[in-house]
Amino acid sequence: MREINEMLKKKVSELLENGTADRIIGWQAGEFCYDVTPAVMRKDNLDELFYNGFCGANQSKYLIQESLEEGKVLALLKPCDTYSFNQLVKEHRVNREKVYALGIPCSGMLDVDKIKALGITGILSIEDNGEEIKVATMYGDKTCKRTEVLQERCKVCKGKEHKAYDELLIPDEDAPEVPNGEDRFELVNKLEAMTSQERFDFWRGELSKCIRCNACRNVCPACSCRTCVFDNDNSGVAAKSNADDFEENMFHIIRAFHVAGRCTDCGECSRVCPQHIPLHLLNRKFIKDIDEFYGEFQAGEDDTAKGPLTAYTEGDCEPSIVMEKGGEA
Amino acid sequence: MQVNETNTVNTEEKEFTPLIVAFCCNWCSYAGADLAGSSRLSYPANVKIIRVPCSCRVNPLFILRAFQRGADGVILCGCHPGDCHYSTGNYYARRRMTLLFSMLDYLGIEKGRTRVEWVSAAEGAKFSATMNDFAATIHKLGPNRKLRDLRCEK
Amino acid sequence: MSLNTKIDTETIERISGVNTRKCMKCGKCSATCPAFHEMDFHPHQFVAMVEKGDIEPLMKSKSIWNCLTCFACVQRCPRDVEPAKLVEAIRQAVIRQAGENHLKAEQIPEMLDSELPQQAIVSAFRKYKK
Amino acid sequence: MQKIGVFVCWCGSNIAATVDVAAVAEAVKGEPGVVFATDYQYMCSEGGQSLIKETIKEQGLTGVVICSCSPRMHEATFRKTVEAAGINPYMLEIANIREQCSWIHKNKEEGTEKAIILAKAAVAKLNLNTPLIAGESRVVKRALVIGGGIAGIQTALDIAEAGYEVDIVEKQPTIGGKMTQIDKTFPTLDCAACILTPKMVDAAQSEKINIYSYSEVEKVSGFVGNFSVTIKKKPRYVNSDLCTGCGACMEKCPSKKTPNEFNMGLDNRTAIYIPFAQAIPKVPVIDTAACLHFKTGKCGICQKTCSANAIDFDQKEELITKEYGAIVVATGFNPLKPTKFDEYQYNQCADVVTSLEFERLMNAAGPTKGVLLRPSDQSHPKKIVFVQCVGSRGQSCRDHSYCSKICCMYTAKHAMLVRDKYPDTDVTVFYIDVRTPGKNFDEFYRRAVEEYGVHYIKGMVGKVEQVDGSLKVQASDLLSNDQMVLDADMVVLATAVEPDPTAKSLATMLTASIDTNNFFTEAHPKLRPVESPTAGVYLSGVCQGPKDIPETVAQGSACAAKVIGLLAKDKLLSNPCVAHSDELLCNGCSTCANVCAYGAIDYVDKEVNDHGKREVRHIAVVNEAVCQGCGACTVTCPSGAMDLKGFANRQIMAEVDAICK
Amino acid sequence: MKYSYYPGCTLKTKAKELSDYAVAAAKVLGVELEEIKDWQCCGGVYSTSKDEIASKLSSVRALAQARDEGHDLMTLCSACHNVIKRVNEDMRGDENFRTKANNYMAPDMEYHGEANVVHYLEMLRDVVGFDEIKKKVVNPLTGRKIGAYYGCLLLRPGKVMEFDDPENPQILEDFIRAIGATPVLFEQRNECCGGYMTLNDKELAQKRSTAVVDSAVRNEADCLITACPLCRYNLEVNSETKLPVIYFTELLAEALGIKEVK
Repeated sequence: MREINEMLKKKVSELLENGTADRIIGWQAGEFCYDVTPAVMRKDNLDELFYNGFCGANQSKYLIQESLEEGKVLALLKPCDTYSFNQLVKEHRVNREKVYALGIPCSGMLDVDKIKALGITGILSIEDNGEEIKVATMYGDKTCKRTEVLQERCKVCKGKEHKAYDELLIPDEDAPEVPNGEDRFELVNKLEAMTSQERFDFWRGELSKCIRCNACRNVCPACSCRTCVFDNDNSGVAAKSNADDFEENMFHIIRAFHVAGRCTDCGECSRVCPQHIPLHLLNRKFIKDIDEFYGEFQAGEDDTAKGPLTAYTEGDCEPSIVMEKGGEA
Repeated sequence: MQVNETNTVNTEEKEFTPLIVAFCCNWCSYAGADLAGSSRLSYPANVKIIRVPCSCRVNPLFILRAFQRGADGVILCGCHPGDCHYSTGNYYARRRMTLLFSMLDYLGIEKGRTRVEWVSAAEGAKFSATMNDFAATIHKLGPNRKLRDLRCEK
Repeated sequence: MSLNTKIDTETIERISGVNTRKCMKCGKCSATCPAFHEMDFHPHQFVAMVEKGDIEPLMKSKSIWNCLTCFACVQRCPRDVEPAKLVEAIRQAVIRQAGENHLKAEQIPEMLDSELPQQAIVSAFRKYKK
Repeated sequence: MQKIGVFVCWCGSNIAATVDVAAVAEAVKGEPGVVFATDYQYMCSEGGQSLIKETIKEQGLTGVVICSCSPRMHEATFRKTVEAAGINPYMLEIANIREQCSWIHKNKEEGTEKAIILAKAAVAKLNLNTPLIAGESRVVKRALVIGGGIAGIQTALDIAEAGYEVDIVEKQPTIGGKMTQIDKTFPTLDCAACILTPKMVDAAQSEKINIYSYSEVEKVSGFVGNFSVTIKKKPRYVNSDLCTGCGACMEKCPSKKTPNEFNMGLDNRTAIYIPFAQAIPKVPVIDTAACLHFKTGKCGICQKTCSANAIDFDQKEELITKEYGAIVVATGFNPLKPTKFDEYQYNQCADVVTSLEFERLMNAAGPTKGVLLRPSDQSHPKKIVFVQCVGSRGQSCRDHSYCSKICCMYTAKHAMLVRDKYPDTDVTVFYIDVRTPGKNFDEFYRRAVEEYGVHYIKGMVGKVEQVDGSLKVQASDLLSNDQMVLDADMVVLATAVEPDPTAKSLATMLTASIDTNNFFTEAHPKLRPVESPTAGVYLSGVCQGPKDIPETVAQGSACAAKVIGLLAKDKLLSNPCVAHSDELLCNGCSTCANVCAYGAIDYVDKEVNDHGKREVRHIAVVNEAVCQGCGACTVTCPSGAMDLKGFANRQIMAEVDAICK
Repeated sequence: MKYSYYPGCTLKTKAKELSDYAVAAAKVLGVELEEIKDWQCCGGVYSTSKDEIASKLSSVRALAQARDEGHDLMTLCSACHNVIKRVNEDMRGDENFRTKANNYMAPDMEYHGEANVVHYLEMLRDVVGFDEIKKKVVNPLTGRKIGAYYGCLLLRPGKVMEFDDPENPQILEDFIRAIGATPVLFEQRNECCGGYMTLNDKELAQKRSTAVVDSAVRNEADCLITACPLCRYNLEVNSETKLPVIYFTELLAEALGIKEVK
């Protein structure tokens, strides 16, 4: 990771120097090494840039605004970020011309809560090369297994290939593998296998925790409307908070529906939810249904393919398939 | 014997009369409903029709809204696939509704509360039969409790 | 069903499941009936008379015993009226009354010949006896 | 705030019998915006319309709700009414309390309650209506007629007469249709060919008419005034420009064993053929299924014979795309083939024929040169039985539920012609009802009975049997309550009229509707009989329902009048209920354009003023002349920027709220 | 392929050969017929009365038995086929009847029309295939002119029986061709033989059967084949015109070369 960090710094300053871009969206260290914030940096403050296992945030959404500004912006895209990037380019939200995309490798992002849960506290710095993670803490050096502390979404990594870039920091084939291989639909399957009442109870339990902070919406690269329907007083459904069970349900159903066929399954919604609602399970249900009903589809795989909800075939299944196929009553 | 059966059904219905919202496309299903009317083919009075130009005009928000406000069932009727007045509208509606219904099921909402039926302008009898059947299904399911705004309770 | 029960159109329509009002009076049932000449009332008359409520004469007719139940009228009726079902319903209405069995067990021996399959006897009992 | 007037129609007793109309008017009085409510016997009558107009003026109404029959019936009427009183025609909503309420409910309490809710929903929607102004689109001054039978020819001739270009697309090698196969026409008994062929010639010679024979419609796009149609010209393998129609190729063709369609398969034709002598165009076609050149590659006699060098074995299918302002469907019919009616022995016995086969047997250009001979042994039939209603008026799967309308008359014609030509022939007609509504029709039928001595027996035929070369017909005689067995030499089945099998796929292409029998549906069963519900698509002849020749011609001309009315316009007002994108909300994501079937959404870079902030944005703009108002884009738009005028999100939700209250 | 086989009363006595040849021929064709346990008489005729329950229960029992054995129910006698197939249709489509029948019988598992009723001829046509039979024929009946007598019960009512075109059936003719003989079409092949009328109005039965045989004779048939013992009786005994009447299974056995073996 250290080498990559060095390579990256070198590459970025080179690109800014030679005028390929005039600024970069990168990560800045916060108070702690795991407390990373995305930031726009220029030549003068470039030394603040760094890249480690806590740089999980999907930065492609910031490009919507950045690509409207003067000059070209340098974007650092991990493989999974390129899906969102493609999707945004496809929807004309990001002006491709104004972005120089540098593909950076990723060996899986870490979940600090999981590290802490292992009893490792007082974290000072981290060395995440290979299978083992070395953590320097106030109480001495500790180690843990990478697989134990990977973010949930990294366990179902889409792979190390960048789907869009102007340049790659290192060739994809030389990049590290993320140890994945879990079935991303495992929990969806589990829910589907429950009875209707059990599912209802599960989701009531989860969604009733929603405080309508809009973190999921704000982080989501697909949820990028200028004005959200829920903020538009003329839409008839605007609301700042959930008044009751129904509104908790509706907000999340509609949010999932609006990103259906466009969601790249980046998992940011669940990552940022302060209430730890597994929101990605709503999106994944749509992804699973789309795959099953209309054929495999990965949003953001490229920047041209028609989304499943803006396409059809004459022989599509009827909605009644839900009666036969959906979860148990 | 028949008389008796009708009576029992009636008394039961008094306890629970389901409210059903039917979105009908203007070209086929709304015309089918008109044909059911001019053929005097009855269906329950608690089925209320909202005219939309095409089944593809129906936003999932409308369906959720109906449940929020107290509907017990929502049915969407459009031209048969291939016969859409706008040639392709119902194909999009079909995908949208399939996914929406699947999501509602995933959230634990009873499957039978939502339905899509394709009813042509010539299918007055089918329209009436569909509404009767749907009303019976909803009657069996009982009142919508899982997807409603309790503030809207009478 | 006692002797005194009045057999009306509704009863016959209920037993048979036939809606006589679907008839368009084309006469194809009677045109196709292989037992036509052995009947005093003909298939199309069954439909018309049941519709009118004129059922007594049908109950007394020999037609109800002579219908072959060959279903030619049912098959060929363009309106799906199924006259044979009316004949059957009226026959049932008759034999269900006390003492109205058309065929009695004691009659059988004299009718037998060595070739007669028992299927014939079973069928005849079903048709003519409670 | 709107000032709304609500008018509740009794529709005589149609509504008032099951809906307490006064109670409905009373109930809506408290609704927001409602300043006036009343009931009236017939809102659509002049009195009713005057009441609306006067009230609008007196009360200063801004919108009107009419509780009446289906908007599909009178929405246009009432739009005109309110417009005449100075209100925008789209400030009108109709609550359908007849078809969707009074006609289906018997209980008055229930009906009234529902009517009140429907009325309140209409009021709730109207409160959110805004005045809409219709856009304009151009009209291509050319019509397409699909089908070149008598209906299509008549329509084409009349349109051409008015000075507009017309193209006829006919799938057969010649125009003329079924009428070419008919011998004589009722009730005048003049020869069909004598009255039809001059019209065919007129069509061919008209400068305004262009005939695409042996061609089919492949694809249709566009909308009223602006259709784009792709026509597939099937290869004839004969160059029409070079062919002189001399017929030498046909004489020499060695493949002579193909059943002749024109004579209903009662004789044979060659592989290269002209269907009949008066065919237009008089250019042969090669039937590749029968042609030895195409089957074995060995023959080429026709090519060698043709002095004009017109035979072209390499001819290819050709696709032509043209623009039209109006499309006329004139696809006509086929007689049912009674293969499922074997109680009449049609499959087994050559002497059981259909009526159209019988026409050919009586026709001078037919297989027997007009001498009536039995197909089985070429003898003169002495006893002929006609059976009516074969495949019509039934409910079983082999029957059609409708009356084919023309069979009674053509059977009377056949019976009369036989008796006239061969007075020693005994003719019996079995009928269920004899239906002769038409000028001089019943007189014609009576003449058959009284003057020509045709036996009419009320009753159906149950079974036909072949006994020693003759036919035994077992039938009912209902009036004498008898079952009779009649000897016959020939049995003629009056088979049902069926819409052409292409009707269904064509209807799909045109987005026009067809009924359960595959007849095209007219826009209004009484008042708009020659228009389809799809604007710019018109119906001529039997494609809409069974008709005889005079009716077909009348409808063909009526259809032409409608087409001329359209083509005479320079511009069309378009439906203003179209999509509209809110430029401040639009993300410019183009998802809406992906689902638009009409290509009505463009993306432009446009300067917008977002609350004082001016910037250029890439946003969706709807072409209102092209948008058809389906609303597919509105649901695909996540931000809700795209909405549909007249059926806006807020309006539909207001209806939902009113209904679910 | 295995079927639950319902022979019916007459096939155990007067019409034993109809069944014996069928079972033997099936074996040659690779089809196993396993007689269902404890079957009872079907009643011979189906009552069209909606309120007749008891007389249909024996059919329901046979059907439920087949369902439990996991096979389709095979019939051979036309009358049994007609009765059982129609009762099955009632069990599928008539809720009132289904409920009452299940209430009467109180079976371990309620019957809802799960079993399929297949006639032996349908099996020959749809499962074995006439082309396949043709290949297995060792003794083609070349030159025999055979009239196929369908009668009423296999064909009508067509919308329930779904056996063949009720006005122009072909299955027996195809069968006759498959065994190498020539089918003879005759108009009365689907008209009634007189049926049980032989016990009520002998004259009518004679009239009907004579009409059928006359029609066959006129069309130059050497013999008639049938699938029904009562048809055979009427056509042989009651017809005034005489013509040999044979069960179709006997001809099948002959063609397959197993007639003597049985």
